Formats: sequence, structure tokens, C-alpha cells
Amino acid sequence: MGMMKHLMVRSRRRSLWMMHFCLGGCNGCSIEIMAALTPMYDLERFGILNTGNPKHTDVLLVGGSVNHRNRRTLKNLIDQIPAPRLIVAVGTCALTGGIFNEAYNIIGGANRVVDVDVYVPGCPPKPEAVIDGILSGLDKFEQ
Amino acid sequence: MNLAKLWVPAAAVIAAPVFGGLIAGIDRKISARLQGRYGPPILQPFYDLYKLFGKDPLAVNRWQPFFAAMYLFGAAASVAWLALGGDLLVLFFLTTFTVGFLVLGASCVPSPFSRAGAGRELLQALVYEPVLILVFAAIFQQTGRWDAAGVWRQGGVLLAQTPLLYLCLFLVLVIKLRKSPFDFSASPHAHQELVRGVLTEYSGPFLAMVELGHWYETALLLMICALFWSSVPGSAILVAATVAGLIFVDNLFPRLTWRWMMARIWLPLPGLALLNLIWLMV
Amino acid sequence: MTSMLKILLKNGTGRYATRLYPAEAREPFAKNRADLSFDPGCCRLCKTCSRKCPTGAIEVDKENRTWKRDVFSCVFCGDCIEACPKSCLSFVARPPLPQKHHQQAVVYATVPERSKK
Amino acid sequence: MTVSVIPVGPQHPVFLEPFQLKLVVEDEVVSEALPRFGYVHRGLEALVVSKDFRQMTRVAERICGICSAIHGMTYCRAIEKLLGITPPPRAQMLRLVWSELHRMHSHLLWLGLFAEAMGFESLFMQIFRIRETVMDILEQTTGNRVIISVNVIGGVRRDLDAEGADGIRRALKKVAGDLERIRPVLVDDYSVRKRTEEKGILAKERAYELGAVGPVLRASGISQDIRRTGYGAYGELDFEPVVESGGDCQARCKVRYRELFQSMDLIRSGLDRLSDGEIQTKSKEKPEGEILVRSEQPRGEVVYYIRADGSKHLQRLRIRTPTFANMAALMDLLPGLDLADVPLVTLSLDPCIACTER
Repeated sequence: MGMMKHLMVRSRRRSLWMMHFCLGGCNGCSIEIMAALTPMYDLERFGILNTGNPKHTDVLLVGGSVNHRNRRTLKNLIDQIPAPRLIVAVGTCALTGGIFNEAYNIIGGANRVVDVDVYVPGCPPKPEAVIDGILSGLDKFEQ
Repeated sequence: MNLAKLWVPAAAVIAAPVFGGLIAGIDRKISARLQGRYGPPILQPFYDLYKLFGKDPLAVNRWQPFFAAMYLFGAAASVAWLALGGDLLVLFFLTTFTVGFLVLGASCVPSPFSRAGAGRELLQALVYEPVLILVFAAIFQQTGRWDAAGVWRQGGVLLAQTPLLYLCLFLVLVIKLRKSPFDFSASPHAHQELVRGVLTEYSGPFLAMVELGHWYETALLLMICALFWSSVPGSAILVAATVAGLIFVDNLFPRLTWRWMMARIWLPLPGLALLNLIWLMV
Repeated sequence: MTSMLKILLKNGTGRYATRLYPAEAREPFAKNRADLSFDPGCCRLCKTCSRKCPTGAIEVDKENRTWKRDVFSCVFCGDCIEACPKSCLSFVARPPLPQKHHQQAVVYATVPERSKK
Repeated sequence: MTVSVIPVGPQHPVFLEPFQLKLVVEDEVVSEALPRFGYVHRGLEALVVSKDFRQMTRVAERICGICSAIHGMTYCRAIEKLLGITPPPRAQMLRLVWSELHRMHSHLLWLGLFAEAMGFESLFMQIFRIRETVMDILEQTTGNRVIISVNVIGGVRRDLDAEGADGIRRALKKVAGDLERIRPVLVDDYSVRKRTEEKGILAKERAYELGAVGPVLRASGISQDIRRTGYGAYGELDFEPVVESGGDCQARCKVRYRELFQSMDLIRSGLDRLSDGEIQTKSKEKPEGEILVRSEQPRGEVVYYIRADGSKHLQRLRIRTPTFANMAALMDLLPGLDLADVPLVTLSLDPCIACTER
């Protein structure tokens, strides 16, 4: 039994299917997430695949600040992700709303709507920082 | 038939997914290298599968898990039947049923992506099923046997007389394994208009069952390929070359459309196979 | 098709382009705008950086002599660095680390009292 | 024949950004397309009331990550005109170099996503590998990869030394070689042509009527490029807009591919003509008056309208982005398309939702 559990933790840590959802931001973060998938950084060597489908997702990368319209979409998406799941907020907008924090249509960072596990600062964070962010959240799968 | 013979299909049922998973892992690693990337570890598909079994079971309705299980069962039964040396015609019907369950599972949910994917899966079946039956007919024509065990025992390089037919079988493999020019019903990569087509609504353990079924299908089709050079080293070479060809084809083409497939592949493919069959008969 | 095949074969036979990041990190470029460093020693608590910051990430408290920056709000634009009359701020090439809690976001610094000369 | 409604978005793997296309599909042929917006709307034009005009430069840069340098430059040009100052020639030329580098990174990103929309994974990877060279020079010379933040009111904030200029030249040589290698795949490959040729044809007259801008307009055979008005340092350099006549996805792909080489030429000649001197003109004034400024973004013409009353805060800021102009063309193209071509045709217009909704 112990071995099965050990194997499960190992598999969860080695196989992370990801989806990124860009909310109201400048889109720079999703470009950097795309760049992290490509040969120079290659997220797939950690078993990270871009699925683009919430039902297959383990890691949700959220970029951009939450506004009154995409709040519902974000909640809806997260409800469709089966547990265990990891939610990573990428970029200043997803952390606090950043430079748009005072704009009339902005509620704030992603943590206003969902429980974020890892915050990756940067405007936008470099692909290396995205990798760091995902890897530092892996402890969540230990339980 | 005595019970002692049953260990062969039992071993095949256990070994086939290991084989199919390894093929998937090697495929992903080599594809990554061809794209200039480091790529995932070879065992990556097994991690994926095991993880999926550990996810929360979220089923859309109660039919979905049933159809996923039936798909898995059908694929495993086909492998067992072939390993038992069973009749190829029965195998043909078994594979058809297997695909049917996948289509049913995809169309029992209200998602438009999944339903459109199911429609495309049916169209694909329309394209490759005639070729499969022609392949079996050609095997019979050449060896005089309908049962796989007899064909294997007869030995010989079937490929020498059936190059065109093997080409058609290769295209069937490209369609069945959802490789690039024909990955419309479900693509292993994202960035498809139908998200992941027939697989869109499956999640967690049910997706794992479908994946496992897909590995069985991979193993089954490669076993049929192996019949074309029925000796152990020969079939190994043939299967390796076929897999290498699949990986290259996957990386060489963009996804085409099913309309293109129906226009350009649907009739020529069985035509080519038939040509080969006629040549065998003459 | 042949040209794509050439590209694939070239990639497949050569070394992969991937930088195996956590194991094989590249030295960041010297002029990177990745993070800010603050030298409390030279600060005069003039609040210029706080006024110029477009996101309001910097707060200066004259009474308690503290300078704090919310890393999660900072957009690393460098306006404060240009504005600082004493050049107490500078860029650091290494980016800030990912955090697990929102509370860890703020960087505090206490500005020491200086003798009046 | 079954009629179904397929909601593409707000989260869909083909589009990086959230926007929804409700497609009414009959037998996998689109009969009606209804777009829904608002997922990215931040209301940043109204931020002028809380941020002063210098801080707004940083906001303008973050309207869109893909064309950030050009947004920043356009905003700075508008304020400079209101203040009545001209940046020094060296600053103008550096702005040109960085905005053309940005155009290259945008076009390469687009080419990559275009390949991925076709399901051509390996070509996508190859193009993004080429793009990393451009990203590296941007990072090396400006300190950041995407939002380079070099524009300030009155000039630029970072100087380019001889070493940096040589680095750019070397990198461009490498990019040009790599791009030459993928040209036959993009242009001659049978299967790529099958997917792109005669898909989503926008006729010349229709493109003009619908007010399309940028590469979309140029791919339909109309030679229009705002850079030809000679703003900034563009007046010193000589170039012709890239024009194709097909009006289909293939033509749009060719236009952007050829513009990459045009940008490289502009950068090279810009670096050769780089004069010595200051990089910033300082001014203590506050902007006053009304102004309309146009620039050519990677996606087409962007228009900034600013009204200021001499105080620290601007009164009004209004931006007309290229994707907004191209949306009408998209809605014209979608009905009648095969479902499989919808992502391709939508991406061929290079929609930037972050720009459009602000």
C-alpha cells in the first residue's frame, strides 16, 4: 500500500497537464507561458503538457487581473478541474491587479476569486520563473 | 482447447499496454528531439496514466464511465483474441465494436466538441474499415488461413507480395493512432478547434481507461503489422520501421481536414488495397 | 515536405536546443530589469520614489523611518530608480522567487538615523 | 443536417486570450458567428484620472504585451507633440530599432501560433526556437523580454553601445538564415498550402470598405503603411510596404513573413545611421491641447487621441487599436467557413484582444 501511494505521489509530481487562462492583462504572461513550452525551455521534460481543457488539467496558470466579467468564467473553469489541482498565478496582474489595480473594471488579483497556491512575480515573469513557480508548487501533491 | 493455452492471451493482455505505453513514450521522446527539444522521460505515459487513475472521478453522466469501460474491454478483448490466434474476421468485428463504444461515449454527453469529435471518429472508421477487411482478405488469399495462429505459423514474408496493401495499412495506422495529417477527432496536442475532440469530456480515471484502451489498440494494430513478416526478427524490424515512419509522418504534416480526407483518401485507399489484392489473385 | 524533413533531421541529429533550466541555469544578462534592490544607508526618506511609482507599490513612512515595497504590485519599470535623487535604488538581474503566500510579498527596510552634519 | 452552437471560448486552446465566438454550425459549416467581448476589459483609458501623464507611459506599454514598445512610443510621441519637444535623433533611431525588433517578435509569435492552429506542432516549435534569438537581444539590450519599457517622454531611457549594436547585427544574421530555411515549408509545402490557400479570402474592395488595417489590408493588395508617413526616424529610411494580392490566409502569412525581412533591413540601416549624442530631451512643462497621433503596429494602424488641460493629469485618452478595425473583416469572413478553418482564419487576422478591449 505504501508503495502504491509513493508511486502515486511520484506520478503526480512527474505528470502535470497544464492549462493557461489569460484574464484581463496585457497578454505578455501568456506569451511567456507559450515560450516556456518551446524548445529553449521545454516544459514537457517535467511532464507538463498543454491540454487546454479544464477536465484534463492538473495545473492552472492564471495570468492577468480579474474583472467583473471573467470572474465567473474563472470560477467556472476551476470547478471543472478535478482534484488534486495546482493553481499558479503568473505575473503582477494576477497577483494584485498590478498597474491596472485602480481601473474601474478590475476587482484585483486572482486570489480574490480562487485559492492560489503559488504566486510568480514579474511583469511579465521570464519562462524560467514560470518553471520555478510550477516546480515550487509540487509539494501540494505530497498529501 | 485446453486451459493451458490460455496463458498466451493472458500474457498478451498484460503485456500489450506496457508495449503500447512504451511506444507512446518513445514517440514523445523522438518527436521532441526532432523538434529540437529535450523531451519527456520514456516512462512519461505511465506516469500520466497512473496519475489519471488517482484523480477525482468526475463523470458527466452514468453512461460515460460505462462506455469508457466497454471501450477498454473491447480493445483488450481484441488483443486477447489475436494472441489466441483467433479468426481475423471476428477480430474485425471486435475492433468495429470497440470504436463504436468510443463514439457512443463521446456522443452521450451534451458537449458540442465531443459530439463533433464523435462524428469525425465515425467518418474515420468509414475510411479505414474497408481497408482493414481488404487486408484480412489479402492475408487469406496469400496463406489460405483466416486464423492468426495459422497465418503466423505459415511464415514467410507477406510484405513482398503486398507492398501497396501495407502502405494502406500504414495509413490506417496514421488515422487510428491520431497522427498528424489525420488527427481531427482527438489530438494528443491541444490547439485544435475541437479542444480534444472525443476525449474532451472524459476526465480522471475514465480518461485513463480510454488511454489504456488506446494503447491496446496501438498494440493490436502493430501486431497485425507483424503478421506481414512472420518471423520474430523480421516482424520486429517491420514494427520498428512502421513506428519510425509514424513519428516522421506526425511531424511532417499539419492537420488536414476531414473533408480533404473524404475527398482524397476515402476511395483511393481501398482502391489501392484492392489493386494489390487483384494482383495477388492473378 | 522535403524541406521540413531536412529541418527535422537537422534537429534530430544535432544537440537539442533546450537549456535544462533548474540544473543548467544561464547567468542573467547584466542589465536585466528583474528585481529592485534598495540601499537604506543613503535614503533621505524624500518619498520621490513613492510618488513616481505607477502602481503605488512603494510606501515610505517618515515617522517610523521605514521604506517598504510590495513585490507583488511592482511592475519593474524602473521609474523609481531614475527618480531617486540619491541613487539608492538599483536593478538586480535575478528575478524575485515565487511565493506561496500573499503576506510574504512585502520587502521592508528600516532607514537608519543619520547624524546631522 | 444538424444545427449546433459551438462556443469557441472564452477559454479555448487556439486563442491565447479570452474572447468568445459563438459559432452556429450546420454540418461543420459555420452559418453565423457571434462574438462576445469584455473578458479583458480593464478600463485603462479612465486611469488618466488617477495616474499622471508620466506614469501613463507605463500603462500605455501594458495595453498589450505583443506591441508594447510601439504603444509606448506612440503615447510618448503624442505627449512630446503637446509639450512641443522633439527627442534627439539618436533617441528617435533607437526607438525605431526597438520597435522593429518588437515587430519581429510579434510576427514570429504570430507565425508560430499560425502553424499551431494548423496542427503543425513541429513547425511551431521551430519558429519559436528562432524567436528566442530575438527575445534574447531584446533582453540583452533593454533588460526585459516582452515589456521592454524603453520609451520615456522625451526620448529613450537606455542607450545602445557598439557591442549591443554588433550583438543585434549578429543575431539578425542568424535569424535571417533560420527564416530562409523555413520559407519553403510556409510557402511551398503541399499540405500547408492545402490548409491556407483560398481560405478566408478578403477581396480588395471589401477590405477597403470594412476598414481593415495593417498586414490584413496589405495582403488584400492595398499598399498602406503608416510608417510611410515618416514619423520618428522612419522618414530617414527608405522602404516600400509589403503587398500581396491573394487576400487569403496564405497571402497574410507571406506578408508577415516578408515583413520580418523588411524589419531586419530597417534595423540594420537604422543601426548604421545611429548618430552620437543625447538620448533624452528633458522638459518640466505640463501637456496642454488636443492631439491625434498614428503609428504602425505589427497589427496595423493605431490611433491615439489625447486631450490635456495643462495639469498633471490628462483629460482624455482614447485609443483606436488595429484589431478593433479588423474585427469587422473577421465577422465578414467567418460565415461559410468550415469549422476546421475557423481557428486558422481567425488567427490569420492576428486578433489582439488585450489591445481591443483595453
